[in-house]
Amino acid sequence: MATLEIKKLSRLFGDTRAVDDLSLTIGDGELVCLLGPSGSGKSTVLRMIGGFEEPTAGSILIDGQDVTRVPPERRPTGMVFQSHALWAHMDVFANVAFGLKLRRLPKDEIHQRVNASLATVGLEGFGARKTTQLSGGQQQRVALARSLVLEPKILLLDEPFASLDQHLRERLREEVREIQRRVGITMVFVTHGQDEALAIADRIAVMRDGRLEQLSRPDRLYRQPQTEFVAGFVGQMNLLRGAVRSNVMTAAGIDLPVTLADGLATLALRPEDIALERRSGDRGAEVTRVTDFGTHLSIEVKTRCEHRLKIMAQPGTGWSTGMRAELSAHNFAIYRDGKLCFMPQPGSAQSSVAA
Amino acid sequence: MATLEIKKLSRLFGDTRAVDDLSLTIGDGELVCLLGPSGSGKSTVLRMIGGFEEPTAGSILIDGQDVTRVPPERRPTGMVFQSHALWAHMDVFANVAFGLKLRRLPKDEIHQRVNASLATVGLEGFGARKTTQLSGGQQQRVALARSLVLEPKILLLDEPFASLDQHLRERLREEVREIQRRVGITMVFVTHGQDEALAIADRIAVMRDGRLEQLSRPDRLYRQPQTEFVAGFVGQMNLLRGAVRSNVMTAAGIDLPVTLADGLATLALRPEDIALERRSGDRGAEVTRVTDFGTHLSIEVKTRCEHRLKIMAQPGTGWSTGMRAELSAHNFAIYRDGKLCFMPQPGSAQSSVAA
Amino acid sequence: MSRAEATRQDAKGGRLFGLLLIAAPVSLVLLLIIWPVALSVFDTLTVETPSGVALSLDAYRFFFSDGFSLRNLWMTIQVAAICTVLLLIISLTIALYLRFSTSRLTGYIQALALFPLFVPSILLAYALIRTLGPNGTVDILLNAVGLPKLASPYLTIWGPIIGLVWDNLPLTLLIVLAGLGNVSSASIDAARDVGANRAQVLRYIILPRIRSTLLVAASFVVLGLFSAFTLPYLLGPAVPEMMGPFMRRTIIDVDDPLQARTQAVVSFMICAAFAYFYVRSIARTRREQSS
Amino acid sequence: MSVRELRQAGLAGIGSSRIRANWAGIAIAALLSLFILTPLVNVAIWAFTEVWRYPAVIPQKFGFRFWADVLSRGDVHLAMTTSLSLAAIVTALSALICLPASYAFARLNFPGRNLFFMSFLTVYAFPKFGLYITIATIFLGLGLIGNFWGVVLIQLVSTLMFMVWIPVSAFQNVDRRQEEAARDVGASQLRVFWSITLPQVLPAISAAVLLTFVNTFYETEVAWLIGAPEVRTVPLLMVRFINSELVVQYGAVLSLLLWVPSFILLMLVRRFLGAQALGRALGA
Amino acid sequence: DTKRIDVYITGDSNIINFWNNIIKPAYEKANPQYTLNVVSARNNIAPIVDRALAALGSNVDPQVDLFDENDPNLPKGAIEKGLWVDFTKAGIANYDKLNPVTIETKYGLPYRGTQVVLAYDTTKLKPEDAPKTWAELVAWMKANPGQFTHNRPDTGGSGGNFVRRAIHEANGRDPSLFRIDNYVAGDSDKLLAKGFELLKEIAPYTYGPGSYTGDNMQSIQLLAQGVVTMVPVWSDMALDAVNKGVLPETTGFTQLTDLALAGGFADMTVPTNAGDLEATMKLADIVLSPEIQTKVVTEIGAFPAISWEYLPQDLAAKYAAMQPASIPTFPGGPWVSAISDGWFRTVAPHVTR
Ligand SMILES: Nc1ncnc2c1ncn2[C@@H]1O[C@H](COP(=O)(O)OP(=O)(O)OP(=O)(O)O)[C@@H](O)[C@H]1O
Ligand SMILES: Nc1ncnc2c1ncn2[C@@H]1O[C@H](COP(=O)(O)OP(=O)(O)OP(=O)(O)O)[C@@H](O)[C@H]1O
Ligand SMILES: [Mg+2]
Ligand SMILES: [Mg+2]
Repeated sequence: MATLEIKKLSRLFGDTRAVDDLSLTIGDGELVCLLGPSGSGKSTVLRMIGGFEEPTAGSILIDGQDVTRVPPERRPTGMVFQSHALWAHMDVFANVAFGLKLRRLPKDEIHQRVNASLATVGLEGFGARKTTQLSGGQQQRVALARSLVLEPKILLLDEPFASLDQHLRERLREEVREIQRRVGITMVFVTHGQDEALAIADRIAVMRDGRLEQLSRPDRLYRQPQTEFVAGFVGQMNLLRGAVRSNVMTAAGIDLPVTLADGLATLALRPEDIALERRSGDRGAEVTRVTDFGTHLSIEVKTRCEHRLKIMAQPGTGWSTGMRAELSAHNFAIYRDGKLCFMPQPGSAQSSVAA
Repeated sequence: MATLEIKKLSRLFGDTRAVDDLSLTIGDGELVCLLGPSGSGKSTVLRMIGGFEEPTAGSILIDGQDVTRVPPERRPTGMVFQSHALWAHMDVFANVAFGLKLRRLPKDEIHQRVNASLATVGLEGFGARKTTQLSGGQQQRVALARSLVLEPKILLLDEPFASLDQHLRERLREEVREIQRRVGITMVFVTHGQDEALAIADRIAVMRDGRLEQLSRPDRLYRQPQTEFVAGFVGQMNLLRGAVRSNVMTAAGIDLPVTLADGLATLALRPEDIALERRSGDRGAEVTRVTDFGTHLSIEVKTRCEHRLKIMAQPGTGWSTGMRAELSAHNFAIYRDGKLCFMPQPGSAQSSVAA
Repeated sequence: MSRAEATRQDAKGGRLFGLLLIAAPVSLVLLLIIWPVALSVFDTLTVETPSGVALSLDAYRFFFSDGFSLRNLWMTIQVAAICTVLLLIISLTIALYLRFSTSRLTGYIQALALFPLFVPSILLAYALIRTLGPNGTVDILLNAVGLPKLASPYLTIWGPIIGLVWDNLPLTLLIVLAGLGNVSSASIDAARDVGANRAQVLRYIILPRIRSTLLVAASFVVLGLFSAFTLPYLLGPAVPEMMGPFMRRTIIDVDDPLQARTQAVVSFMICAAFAYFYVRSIARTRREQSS
Repeated sequence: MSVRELRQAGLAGIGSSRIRANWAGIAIAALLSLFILTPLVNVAIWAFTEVWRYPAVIPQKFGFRFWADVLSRGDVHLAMTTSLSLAAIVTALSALICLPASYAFARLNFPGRNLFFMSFLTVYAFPKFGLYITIATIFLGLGLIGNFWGVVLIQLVSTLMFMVWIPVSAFQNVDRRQEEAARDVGASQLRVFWSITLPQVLPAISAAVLLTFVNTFYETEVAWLIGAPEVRTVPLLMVRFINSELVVQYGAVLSLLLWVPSFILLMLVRRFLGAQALGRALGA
Repeated sequence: DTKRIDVYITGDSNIINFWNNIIKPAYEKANPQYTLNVVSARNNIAPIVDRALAALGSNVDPQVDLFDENDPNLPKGAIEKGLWVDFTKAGIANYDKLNPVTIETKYGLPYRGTQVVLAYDTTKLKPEDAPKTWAELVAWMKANPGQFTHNRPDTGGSGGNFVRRAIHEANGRDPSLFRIDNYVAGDSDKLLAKGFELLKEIAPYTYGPGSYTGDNMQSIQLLAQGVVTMVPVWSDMALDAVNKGVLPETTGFTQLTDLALAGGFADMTVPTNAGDLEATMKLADIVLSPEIQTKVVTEIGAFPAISWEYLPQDLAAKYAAMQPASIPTFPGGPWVSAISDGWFRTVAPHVTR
């Protein structure tokens, strides 16, 4: 358990700014997710924290101590790799015990700690197995145990579940969260799956092109994305280009009262924040597709002006392709130059929408 | 476009029954998803339809013609592979044109059809690119174009998007659906992602251990899973062991009126079918975790008798860890010996639940 | 020392360390291969005149105007070409089978094809003389079943060809096998799916995909053949002879080290061309694999 | 479906392609056996033959006479020890200098890396005879002619290519993440190499070592040009048996004696060779 | 600790065995402080000689003490540079016992003589029909195409001496035309060319045709396997082969009577920079001793280099019959390369297969 402080960290690969002037402070026992599209520099940040990559500029402090130039083997960090990176020539026990052996602990203690660690990840009795005899999920858990057994101050995980299937991923994600709560360890978790980040993180750092876009609690990230990029990247979002004129935002034939200077802007509407009301004849927007996901319906509509919007509705509401509907939004946000510039007070603005 | 009929198909690998007595009929222009956990035999079925694997028993009919022993190159099927399997020594155009060249079509026609096919998948003008210069999503689309250009009667897709990231997967999935609607082709689509299946399929065939568990429309599959396995596999589900006594099903401290013989049974409750009501003091179940997914909250509760349940709630309902709640279910199903044996009439049963 | 400086020092240290690690084998090559080769080349390009050493192409002029030498060179090229083609065909056939068959025979076939790796060529020459030589075992068997005798390949150009194919089979096979390993089953399935039969799959998918592998294998074989000595010497005809025995006879019997070196350099030049192909193909495969 | 039906369907399935595939296998196995094994079997028969004259299908006289002769010959014993120690020393030295080098080629960046790497090809590309003639003159001045260590030196050079190239490709195949994971749990660079990297490249290195050993053991020309008179190896003995020994069977017996270790080696390394260590190293 | 004397043997295994089994014990018994190291230098003597030459003048030990059969005229200039020991001045006690006809050069010490004879299969060719002259031989070859072969002139010597016999034949069967010191490039080559013409004439009737074997042994093997009917062989080797059962009992031997096939005496040579010259001279002396020379006759079926008068009476009587009045010899030196190279360039490629 420890605090991690990253100060103005940069990393260049040739001309590529993989990480660009990134600052970040992570509290004791906190789990922070690095979320971002492929190539946004998440792995590079993590590898610099772990000591596998040297920063071009900036510094990294763990519990206030500068570790920027400390080699990985002497950092109080543990890392779980995407490809799990188990040592195929050792069995499960030896994999987990290796770090302890290097520390010359007595045999008994090694035994006991390895077994405890395997138990933590739910792999009691798997010690003698070869790593090749394990399923993908089990291998990931061994990798986790291997890091946990050394009781690192900070655990770094680089897309540890990316190669696993949905069910397994969900289960392991919850297990990691559970372990983190129990052991109270500080964790940095890299992912490009937004669901994963939302499900697991205390705070989420959204990265883009090596820079930090937003660092917030998951619910705030979802409900108050500070940039257009975050809005589009986290969760589903209808982004509609339009313009503000005399405090009315018009986009895709939708008019919304705002308090903003005139000019171009982008309207962001979450699918679940749009309500549909059925219309007869050919008035309103046309429903072009309805997908039943069980827990909800995903409805795609085409407005008069040929904009397509995604809308979420309760299952069993009977929508089907070809129907006509009127849209109303009860929550929205406006972005200008990529930055959030207007958001109605909760419960205040509710605007009917012509389609 | 064609109909596909699979009759009592089996395939053994040594002692493994990869596919076991599977029968299935797919109508003209239909899109059927094969859904199932890893190793359930989905790929094997698909490969047998494509002719890459020989059935141990059973037969495959396309448009009424037995093709069981016809080699792949003479079957009217096209296949899109998970690893896209593009030929790296050919450019995009040559990849798509290869099948037509083998058929010795005139140059002009090849040119025109390849370009049309590339246009269909949104890759006009990419013909001269090397396949290595394409992104993962573009490669998959080339693979799709390569199959589509031959106008196969049946298009087979084996987890075509498994290696792509979430955003891309969703987009391509919709594109495939679009193309399928437009071209009207019959498709068999293998996936182990339930969301994917629900989003794309006309009907879903759930497989388990080589056998067919259920073949239904997506909404029916979700709301009326015929087996306990399907119930647990498709969507989230709370499965609670319990027993029926004098027409009352008791599981995890929940009592529900049923019409069933006495005996052991399993209660299945969807998270979104459970309602929570706040209780003060230490009555009711305890909320052990709340995860905000933006569109909904996922709440985990622990009942008095230590059962854990997942419950879905609207965001902004203010639930947090440590609160107490009473549960009520308005939809449920009971399974016995893995089979569905009781389900209340819609809107009829609504039972308060003690926790 | 500032941190940045320390880092730079590290990098430099790493480079030095790398050079240090490769120093021993590389200097061996430089001293015992490159240097003598350079000496040989220098020798063949110069004559000693009273006024010192002068540049002269006489040695080469002689070699390239001497029908006898050229005939030997031509024979070597012929043998190399035939061997290479045979080896590629045989290894490709075996490799294709090993790659795509699940039969239990694969283990046996592989072991068999690799065995020559462990048979020295001198032993092989001996065995082939006993077997294929005149009135050897094959003749005995043919005679026993009343068939006419074999025209013995022994002491003809086919003697060394059979021996060299036998000897080079394992390495060629291993290279081709490794290349075939890079052809995914899916890409073959995909080709059959769009209507290619087995022959077409081979022609349009497999062969283009392993083209550089085949080049690597061919270059490697050719390099070996030009210095082959034991097999051509023991199994081949007196005339024409392959470059290996020719060089040996030139130095030992004809006592003309200059011509022997000239022959070596000429062979080396041809090998160098193939070495160039080889290096280029390797670079290509590496590129293809990394992309 | 009943078992009988199933079996019928299965047989029908086997009917076409599987049988065809196996015919190919049987044909390949048969032809290859003929090609590879005939000469070897033939030699084996000769080794137990005292008289075998054309056109008898079966040797006129079998016997072990020549075995006793060969086994009691002092030069055979001496040659065996010389060859074995030569091969062992060369292989050990080669491993000693080449393995660090191949690690450097695979993992470190330094100027001239590719050029140096490819320079090992020259070992293979220049005709041996031309080379050894020149080397012999150089060696003479160094007193390395007729010297065991002179032969060791030259043999060492001939082994460099395999000994560097094969491990390099093996090192390159070791997942860097695995090494990083080891450093992460606290292993120093040296320890990582010893505990993580080395064990994983061991199969490839074994293949390289065995190949080197075998090639050195069977080498003929160097041993003669550089090594005579001190260094008399088994292959040199073979050359003599074949070229100038009246009794054919000596060669046959010695061949059989040599095949025993060959066969054991083959069985040992087959697994490693199957791992494609070699083909990939040579650039396929 | 004993010192080592390195002896390089050019001959076949019978010679090697002779050195190992007869000379070595005798020498080591007489000189216990030395061991004799017998090395087979089969067809590969030149690099070793070069090595000794290169070491000349330096104090490097060339690791060579004696060549059992070597032409001191090769390589060119070796004598002038003082590579070889002059035996007339070496003070070898038994030197005077040498039969003068055997001495060709003072830098060579002859110690055994042998000749090439024609070995044939008596089941195919009756002894009474065996050719006795070159003309008869050629006629027989033409009547029996493919039944004759010889080995390449660069190896072994039996084939080389057959080639030399053809050269004699083409030049009036006068061996005196060819002397060690009268090779003149161009003129002499014309003499040789005449012989090559004869060989070209018979080439189409040799086994193969034109498949010349690689060595003495391979010729014997072809004869033993019944592939051919007649081959030229070294008399000593062939006798040994019959004794060992390699050649069947039905093997017959014949010699041309108009002029025998060339043979000759093996000349030992000693480099002046040999490690221990004195001990080497002792070795040479022992080889020329009557005891060893007797063994030369009895063990390897060769002719002694010392005069018969120093050998046991009965032996002389018994073997005199086999020994022709004279063995025609052919000089070494530049002739060797000229013949070999000429043959390879003109005769061997002549046959189209
Ligand atoms: N060793 C390297 N050499 C050169 N460029 C590199 C290196 N490592 C990363 N990069 C570049 O730095 C940028 C950031 O890479 P990084 O791996 O950190 O991204 P990421 O966010 O982890 O992406 P992904 O989700 O695909 O893993 C990319 O443009 C990448 O190409
Ligand atoms: N070529 C084969 N040899 C032996 N067993 C096989 C082979 N192919 C498949 N199997 C086995 O058959 C079963 C079904 O495999 P299949 O590939 O059809 O599963 P799947 O449903 O596609 O799984 P996944 O989702 O992992 O792709 C598995 O148990 C698998 O191990
Ligand atoms: Mg990454
Ligand atoms: Mg599959």
